[in-house]
Amino acid sequence: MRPATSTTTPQSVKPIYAIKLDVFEGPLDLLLHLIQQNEMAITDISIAEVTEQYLEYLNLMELLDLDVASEFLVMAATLLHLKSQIILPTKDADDSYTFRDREELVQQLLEYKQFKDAATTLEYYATDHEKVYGRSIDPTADVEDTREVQIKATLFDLLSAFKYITEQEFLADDYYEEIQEEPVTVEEKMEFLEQRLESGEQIRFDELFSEFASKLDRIVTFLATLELIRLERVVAVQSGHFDSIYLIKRDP
Amino acid sequence: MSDTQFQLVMDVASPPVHNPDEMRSVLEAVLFAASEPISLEQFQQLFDDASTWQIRQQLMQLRDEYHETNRSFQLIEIANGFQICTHAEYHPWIQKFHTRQIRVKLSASALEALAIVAYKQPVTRSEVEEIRGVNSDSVLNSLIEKRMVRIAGRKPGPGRSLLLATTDEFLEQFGLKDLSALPSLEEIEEILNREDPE
Amino acid sequence: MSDTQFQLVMDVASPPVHNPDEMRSVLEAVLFAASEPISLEQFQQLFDDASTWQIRQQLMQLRDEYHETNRSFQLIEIANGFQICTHAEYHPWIQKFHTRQIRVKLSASALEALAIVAYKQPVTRSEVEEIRGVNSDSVLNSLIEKRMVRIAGRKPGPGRSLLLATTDEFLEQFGLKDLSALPSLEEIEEILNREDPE
Repeated sequence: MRPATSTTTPQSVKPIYAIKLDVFEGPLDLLLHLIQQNEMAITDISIAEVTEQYLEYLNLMELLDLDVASEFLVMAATLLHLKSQIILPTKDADDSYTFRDREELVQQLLEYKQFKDAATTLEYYATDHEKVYGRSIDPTADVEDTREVQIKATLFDLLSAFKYITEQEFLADDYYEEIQEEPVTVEEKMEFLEQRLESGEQIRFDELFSEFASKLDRIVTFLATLELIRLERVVAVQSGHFDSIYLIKRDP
Repeated sequence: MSDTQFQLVMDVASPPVHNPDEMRSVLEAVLFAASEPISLEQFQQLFDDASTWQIRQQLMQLRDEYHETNRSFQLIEIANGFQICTHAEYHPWIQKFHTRQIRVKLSASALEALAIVAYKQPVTRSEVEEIRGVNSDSVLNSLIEKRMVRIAGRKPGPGRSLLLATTDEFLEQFGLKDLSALPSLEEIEEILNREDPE
Repeated sequence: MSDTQFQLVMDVASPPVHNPDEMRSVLEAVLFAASEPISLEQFQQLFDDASTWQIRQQLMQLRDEYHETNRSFQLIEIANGFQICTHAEYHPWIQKFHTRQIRVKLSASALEALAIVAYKQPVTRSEVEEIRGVNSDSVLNSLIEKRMVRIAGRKPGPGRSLLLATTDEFLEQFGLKDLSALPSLEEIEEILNREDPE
């Protein structure tokens, strides 16, 4: 976090605020922190006191040029409205329909606190479980090496593949508008790739598409790679999700 | 290990198993050679005609044997399966020896969103957002990417929003046998009071 | 995890070991969690004042215990170190288990073709080929073989090409209730275009 450079920081803002600022997950988290700091019960909040401190925080966040999420501002409006209701008893019922009333805010805080506590508990569980060790063996050891891309495919993989295709289509469309590039055929590219792989070199898939290559070159390279894989002259290997994909020459 | 994985049935010959002792030895060898939890159904595919009940019985005996012979490891139920793990007390020594498998690291906001999904599943994005009081899309996407949360269908009715639920990897990460092993809200209070005496 | 590293971090405090039984338990836990053989000298660094002779003595007792209790695994000396391994007789079972575990292996190109079939079904081979820009026959055949894709009739009109669609196994594999549960293009954007919250 950037240090406060402004000299106009209000005296009422204690330095501890600055340390705590970036850890608030949202307006409810901040509100909960203020309630606990003031040793209030959630069901018995002093709206006036909490609202004042809440606004001080927002003020500080702005002074520090922190990105204040819109949810924080909505909560500020809610608090100010609740405060005004206490000072000026409601005269116009229609006016308040967009705002939560106090009871609703209390319920939301109680529910949020429940899950925040559950999250803390889950963390304890993870920490406990981190102390036990399973067998750390290589699951492929001693089992037949199939040398195929072993993807435990999930819906997420499928979606990624689909998005990739739609982007490729888009790329191809772009290309047809500027055909003045020197032609490289898929066959030539295949030969070039095979030569590189001949030496036993592994090529990282994304490295094939260097940013200096032309769009045409990238498309041709992509098609050549797919063709080599289809013809089973090259195999693409990935050891796990999101790992890099490597191209390896298949044994004849 | 996920039950939704579709498995190819291969004709690999293996010797027949004649009695419970043999079955127990085979179960032990397979458990020992695995680095992930194994479900009863997965074990069942090893034997021609064994019930999951029979398999569980042998696993329970294995567990007792480890206990009685004071082994440093134990058989635990986790993520809808079984796994052999060391006892937690040996953590300081093992830690000296090897850098462990990298576990999924979750930020505080990810943990919060994950807790909501775990307890409210199946749940929509907007329900999570409502409880947290802050937009949770990016944190939920990151949980999906880390395989802690999965898309579990659609909510019936207008909008047909996607429903989110937790994965077996989630259970594994937090050392839970199954979803019913999640602590109840009363237990959470007890746990927090114990860990954080004020 | 083949890349387990032996990283001796000497400043991590571990409780002192007071007697041979404790030492043996620690040795067992460390052996259990390791994926590579461990030498006597490496073990020695775990304890403040143990001779390699004392350590070897405890390892030999461990070896005997495994033997006496008919464990499916054994302690062996290999590559100037010690390691716990399963007995060779269980190899067929372990092999069978792992072979059974081979999941439907979908290559990146298979996933691409499958995504097209899923979203555009019923679809012909040539339509898939057109979108992917490469001949997709073999990848589609392999998807049919893996029962992810089925032949769903013929297209009316000249040619009467075969129409392809997804199967129930496809839905099962991807945890979808039915085809309407497939995320829409907008939802895909939403799920994949995340900004990393960390």
